[in-house]
Amino acid sequence: MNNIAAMLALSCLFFLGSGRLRLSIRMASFQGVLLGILALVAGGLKPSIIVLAVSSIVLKGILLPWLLRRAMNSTCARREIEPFVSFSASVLSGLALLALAQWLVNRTELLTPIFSPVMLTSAYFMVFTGLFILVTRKKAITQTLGFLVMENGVYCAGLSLGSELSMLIELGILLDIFVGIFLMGIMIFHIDSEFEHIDTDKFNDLSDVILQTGGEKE
Amino acid sequence: MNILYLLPGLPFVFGIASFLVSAEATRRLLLIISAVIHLILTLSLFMPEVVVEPDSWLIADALSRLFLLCVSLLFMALAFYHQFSSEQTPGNANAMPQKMQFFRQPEKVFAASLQFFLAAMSLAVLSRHFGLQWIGIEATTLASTPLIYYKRSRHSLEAAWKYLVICSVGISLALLGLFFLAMAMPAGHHDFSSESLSFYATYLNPQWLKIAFLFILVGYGTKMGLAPMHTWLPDAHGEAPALVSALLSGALLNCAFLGILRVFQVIQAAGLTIFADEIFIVAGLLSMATASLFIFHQSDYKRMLAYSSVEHMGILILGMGIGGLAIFAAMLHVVCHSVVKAGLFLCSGNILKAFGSRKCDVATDLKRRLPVNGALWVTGFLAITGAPPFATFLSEFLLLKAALDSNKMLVAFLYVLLLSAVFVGMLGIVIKMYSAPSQQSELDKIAFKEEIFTAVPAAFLFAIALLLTFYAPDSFMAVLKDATTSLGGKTL
Amino acid sequence: MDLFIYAIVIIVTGGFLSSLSGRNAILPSVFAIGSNLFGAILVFILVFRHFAADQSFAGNYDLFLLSGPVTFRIDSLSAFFMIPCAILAPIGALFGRGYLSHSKERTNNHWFFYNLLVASMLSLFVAGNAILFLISWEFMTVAAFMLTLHDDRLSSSKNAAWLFFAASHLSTGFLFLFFAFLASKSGSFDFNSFSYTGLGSRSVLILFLLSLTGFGTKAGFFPFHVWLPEAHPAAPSHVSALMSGVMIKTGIYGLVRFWVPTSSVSEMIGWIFLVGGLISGLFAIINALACDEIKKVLAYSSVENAGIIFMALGAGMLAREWQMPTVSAFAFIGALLHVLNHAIFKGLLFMGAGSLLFACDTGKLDRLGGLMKRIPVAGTCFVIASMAISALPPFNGFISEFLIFSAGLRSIVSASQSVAFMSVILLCGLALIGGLVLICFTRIAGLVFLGETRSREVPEVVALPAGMKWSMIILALFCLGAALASPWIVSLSAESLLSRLSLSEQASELDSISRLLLKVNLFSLSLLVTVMIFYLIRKKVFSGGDRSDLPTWDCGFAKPDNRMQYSASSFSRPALELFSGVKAQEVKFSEIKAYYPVKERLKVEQGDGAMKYIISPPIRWLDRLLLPLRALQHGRLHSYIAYLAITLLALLIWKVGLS
Amino acid sequence: MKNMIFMLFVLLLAPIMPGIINKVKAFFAGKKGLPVMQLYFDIFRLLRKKSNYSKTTTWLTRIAPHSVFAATVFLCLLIPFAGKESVVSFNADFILAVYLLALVRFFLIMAAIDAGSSFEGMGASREAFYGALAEPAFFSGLLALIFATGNLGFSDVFNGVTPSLWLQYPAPLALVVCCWFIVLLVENSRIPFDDPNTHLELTMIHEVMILDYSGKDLAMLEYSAALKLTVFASLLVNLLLPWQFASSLMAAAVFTFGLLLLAVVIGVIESTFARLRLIQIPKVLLGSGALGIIALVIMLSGK
Repeated sequence: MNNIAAMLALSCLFFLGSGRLRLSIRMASFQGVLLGILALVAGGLKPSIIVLAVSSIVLKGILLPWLLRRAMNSTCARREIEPFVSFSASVLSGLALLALAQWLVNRTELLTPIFSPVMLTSAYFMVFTGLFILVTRKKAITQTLGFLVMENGVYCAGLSLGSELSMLIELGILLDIFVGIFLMGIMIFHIDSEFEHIDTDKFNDLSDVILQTGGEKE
Repeated sequence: MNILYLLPGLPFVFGIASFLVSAEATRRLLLIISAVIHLILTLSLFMPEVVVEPDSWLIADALSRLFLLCVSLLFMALAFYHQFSSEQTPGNANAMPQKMQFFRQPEKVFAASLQFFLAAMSLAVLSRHFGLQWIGIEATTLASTPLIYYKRSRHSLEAAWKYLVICSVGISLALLGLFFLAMAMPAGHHDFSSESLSFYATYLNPQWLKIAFLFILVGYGTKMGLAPMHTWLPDAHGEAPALVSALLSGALLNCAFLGILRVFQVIQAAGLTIFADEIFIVAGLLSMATASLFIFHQSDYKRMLAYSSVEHMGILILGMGIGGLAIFAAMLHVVCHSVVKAGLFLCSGNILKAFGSRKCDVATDLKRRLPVNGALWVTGFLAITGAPPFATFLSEFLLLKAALDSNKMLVAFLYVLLLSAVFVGMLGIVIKMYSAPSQQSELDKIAFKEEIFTAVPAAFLFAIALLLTFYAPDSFMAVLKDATTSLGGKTL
Repeated sequence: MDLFIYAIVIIVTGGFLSSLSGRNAILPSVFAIGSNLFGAILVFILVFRHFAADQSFAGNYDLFLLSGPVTFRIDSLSAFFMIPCAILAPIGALFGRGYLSHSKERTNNHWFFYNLLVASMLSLFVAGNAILFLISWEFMTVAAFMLTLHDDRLSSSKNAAWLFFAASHLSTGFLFLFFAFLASKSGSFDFNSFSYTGLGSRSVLILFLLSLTGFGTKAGFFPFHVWLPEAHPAAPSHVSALMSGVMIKTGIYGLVRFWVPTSSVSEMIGWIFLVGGLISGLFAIINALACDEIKKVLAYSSVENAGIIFMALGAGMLAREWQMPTVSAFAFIGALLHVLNHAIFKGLLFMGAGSLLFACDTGKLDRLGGLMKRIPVAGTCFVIASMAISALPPFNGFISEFLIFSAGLRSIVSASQSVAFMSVILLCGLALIGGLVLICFTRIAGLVFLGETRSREVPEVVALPAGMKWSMIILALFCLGAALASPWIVSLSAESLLSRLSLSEQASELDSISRLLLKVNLFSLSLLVTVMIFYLIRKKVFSGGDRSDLPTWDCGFAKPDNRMQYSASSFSRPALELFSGVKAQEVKFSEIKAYYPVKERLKVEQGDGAMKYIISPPIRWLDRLLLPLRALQHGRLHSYIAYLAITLLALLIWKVGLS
Repeated sequence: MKNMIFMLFVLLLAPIMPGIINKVKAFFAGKKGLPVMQLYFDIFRLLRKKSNYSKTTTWLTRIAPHSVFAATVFLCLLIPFAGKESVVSFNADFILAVYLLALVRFFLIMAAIDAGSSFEGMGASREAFYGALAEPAFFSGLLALIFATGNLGFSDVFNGVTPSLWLQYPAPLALVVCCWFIVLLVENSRIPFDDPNTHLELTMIHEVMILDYSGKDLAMLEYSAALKLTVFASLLVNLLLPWQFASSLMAAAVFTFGLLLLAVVIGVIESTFARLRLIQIPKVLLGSGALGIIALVIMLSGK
């Protein structure tokens, strides 16, 4: 189990350092599969767990990456990820985020023994990485990926804390996330056709900045 | 089978039906039918004879009933508004990518999404289980994104994208919070609801509870539009069609607020009220300050309304933080704000339709060009800024009194200051729009005609806000008071 | 008490009827005049019965709101303050009917808001509960705001409306704090339950400052008066009359009700009223001298009169504190009578100014002149009102100022250091203000109505409708009538009023006041009669051979021109030079550098010193400080998510990391 | 009755005051000068003449002389003359007196503006301004007197001014006299504030305001001006000659002597002083107001 956690963390670091979209999508799908396996390992071979794990693998490991890949192919986006922060700097920040995650786990572990602390660390790390990607990557598609990573992290945290909501709820959550990312995928198409780029950095028509200062009320 | 399941269930079914129906008129009729049934069901919950036992999923306690009433009332008004108004069909609907066939019929998607939206909000409001509530709230995001994107313009796309991404991120943080909340439960406890957690509050782990609360506050706070997580709100409210903005502002924000309240109930039962109060007060004042900052010099009247929503969410949270009578005030304010803000958005829709512009500099001289909507616009402005005799005044004034009751002088002072700042900021815009422009404009030559029927729903909503000051039905008061006590507040 | 409810219902119904009466030209104003007249008569009966029945008539009337029952309660203060409203409302409606007869716009909504304004002011005076008070207060503000927006094609009118409403609402904010504090202390919103006992003097002082800001803004207390000179000129004249005559009195009413009767820190409050009133009065009258628009002058003069009332109230409180009940009684009665008198003559003045605007469409003093021959009724009434406001006998302004002056003179008899200080401020201040008022009103009355018109082309003058004339004549008669009735008013109402202001004065003292007023009235009335007799005898008997077809002597100048007359700006120049620091005048003039004269323009802009130096610098500073913060909403999704992450992190560190 | 006779006496005496002043001025200039009774002659001559009015004027021009005349005469009812008792007296009659003066000023100003000439307007402007400053100065002196005597009416106050009061407060009362003397000079447009002999120079205040009057109107105005001077002089005389006399004849004689003496003093001052620059006048007036307040302060500190 700790191995899976480590692999998840590593995949995140990889994510941060990679400059290729295709690779990143593959990494996300890898995470999805890992999470499915993790669910099995953590929960045992109960039927409900199996349903959950399988649907997680199908949705996160196969369906979503497929959708994103299609979006990537059909848009005229460049295949490179365009970051605000360079890749090496991203990896370094990733390490810092890892440290932060560890610090948080240490503090919370004092409260109650956690089912799997390493797991929680990597869960936090995934959430942070997701946020980091959302903040620093320009393309809409990378942002979607960031969101996916973050969601994976949340899911992972749920697993690592051993909290079991009922299966229906878990399924509902999965479905919601799926629809969310599905919607994002659809919108990427629209963005592409509308703006001829999916660069959300240029996506700032709606703002409240007033350029001239000291304008007095008439 | 519980009656409560009908509330989210029926609109869901109607939504699917809307997809299947091809005639626009039928879809509108479906919308009204669904709204009427929903309202009847909701009102029946207010009858003292109707007792609905909660099961493990859904509940109809005072809080849910209060928030459900907002949703249902608003939806009713909107359905009628939709019946009478004809939003322009998006011009470039045909330019959609070939692969996404169903998106090429925006009317269909719109009608269906509206129904789904209602279903999702009902679910979010009625859920007893935290997880189910989360699903409901996330579903509202998903159902409303197509609504925001209804116009198919670049700006609406941008707004919808931002809305979707920011809210999804926020909500996943809330999910993380929910996991932490589950961590706080003693082992073997399975009933993951506010009610049961409050009951066993002493067995909960306070540290986990705190962390969970922070995550949930940030998560749902994003959805609710608390500063500085409010950033999606002006864009989405500005770009969406009027009735969607009305729903977003009047009903959706409340759902997220309810999400926070449910956790707050647990926090209170666990004796961590002070911990939460500090955060609430800071968040409330910060939201109000942010809103007032952006309302000044605002050039877009729909964005102005959006920022006003941020302000009012701030007031609600501030009320929770002050506690005591302020909680009663906040509960009253939920209802008042919902109806008034929705009415204002509907009114703004009429103005937008007449002028074709959201700029305050263009949409001027409402006094003569659109006398009915102009009068409504000013009325709504007064109502939303808490001018007597609207019920918003009562709630804001009671909140102030509560702040002074609990000796929070500085908070009270800042609160009044910010309220006044927002008022002054909005006033400038409203005067500009209501009165004649200083220079002759080309619009002078156009004859404006207004459809009275589209103004009726807004007038109806304002009338509710006015009526509440002078008369509140007993069952409503009872629910209001129960809701207040369930949050540990004092009633009048 | 039922009478009051009927009056309100009648007035509001009248408003609704006129707003519903469609395009009919006559009906709306008929409804307005009728309802206001009926309402006013009911109010008069109520007031009279209240005072005559010696307070036993005070009644309660409960209404239920969501916040609980609220009470209408009439006491002597409410009754007294309702009188100006009841006088001005019907007369203003009569005037307004004529005044608006030229406007192309429909007047339905105008009358609706007019009646709403009247009704809300009446109910404000009678509200016995904070919630009801605030509701009436806001109704009043909204109605006045809508009325101010009447001429909304002018940007000045819009600015004025904005400034008015913004200032009013800010002041309401302070009142919110004030009432909420008192309510939270007493646990009830009822005025009767409010008290300052048990509060430290510091918090009482803070409360006082809150309410001074709140009420003072309405009452035009320096430096919160800035909205007044903008808003009053913008409104139609009969509305200005009502705003100036009654609405600013609501602020005074609030301060009188909540602070004058109290005995805690009343010495401090007395000094603030006295000195603040003096500053307001002087500041306003100097600005009035500098203004070149007639309604602006009148607006400043309202601030000045409010200042006089505050001075009298302050002196009364100080005297009460120093155990000089007679002095205090004089000051209080003087202040209250001045409230009434000011409403009458200022109403008349605004109507006179309105006639001017109606007849020749401009209020610029430097363009007008010679209107006495064109609109004699308005001119004569304006001169009478000017005499009244300059406190000249035999008109009503003199009566109230006489009482205030007497209070000052009386106090010095038994003087200690601080009493003498008070009297010097009161008397010399009042005298100086009085002298300046004389300049101000001879200036506007003289230069507008007398001489010849000052513009090159003689403007066309429209004849006044009968309604306007009659309303002015009625008010002019009131100017005299109120003076003559003053002994009776004092003997009827003073005792209950004074006991309401926690001053139980013996009846004999009050008798002496009314006897004194009777003497003064007899004296000045006989003066009036003598002048009349003189004049008639002269006209009938000794006027043979008088010629009146000659030109004014031109001192040998060959080609006299109308523009060579003394103008309004030159008239007040000597006085203004003395006070040049107070007014904020901006002179735009580029110096002529060429050898030969070229065409040049001189532009003098009159601003308000308080606005320029006190109110607007902090606002502008704040604006400049906060505007860059708007960059936070710059439109980039990335930063938006970063805000989210940062908030989460900050909360975690604040609440979990540090604990 | 006695007071009424005193008042009528003063009414008759009034026009002689300017005559004496002019005579003194002529003496200082080394000229023979006009007869002392010149104003009587003028008034009689004017009363026989017709009045001319400009066509610019309105009823204000016509009513102003009557109002001014009546108000000044009524003012005399309030002022204590020889017997230190006035005809009509009540508490705080000062205020009525001051406002009667204001009434006079009001009508003069309005009538001046009514002519529609730049000269009269200028005079009106100055009259209004100096009047506004003289009023507080007069009150400051009055305050000191009221404080010293503890009384509230003209008659009571001047009855209260006794030789012993002068002994008690010598300096303050002297200051009050100075203060009121300055007010007298201003209110009656004398040098150094105004030069009553000039008509067309830019120095004038009072004379220019009545430039367009003629005939009976001018007679009334001239008489009122003289009466006003006499009223102010009487106040000062009553202040300076605090003795009470049992015989009214004696009182009248002393009072008349005082009046005439004061006229001579004014004449001397007019002959020896130069007219002040207009810009200096407000300062002097404010200074005179300060004198009264200083008097009050001295008395307070002595108490």
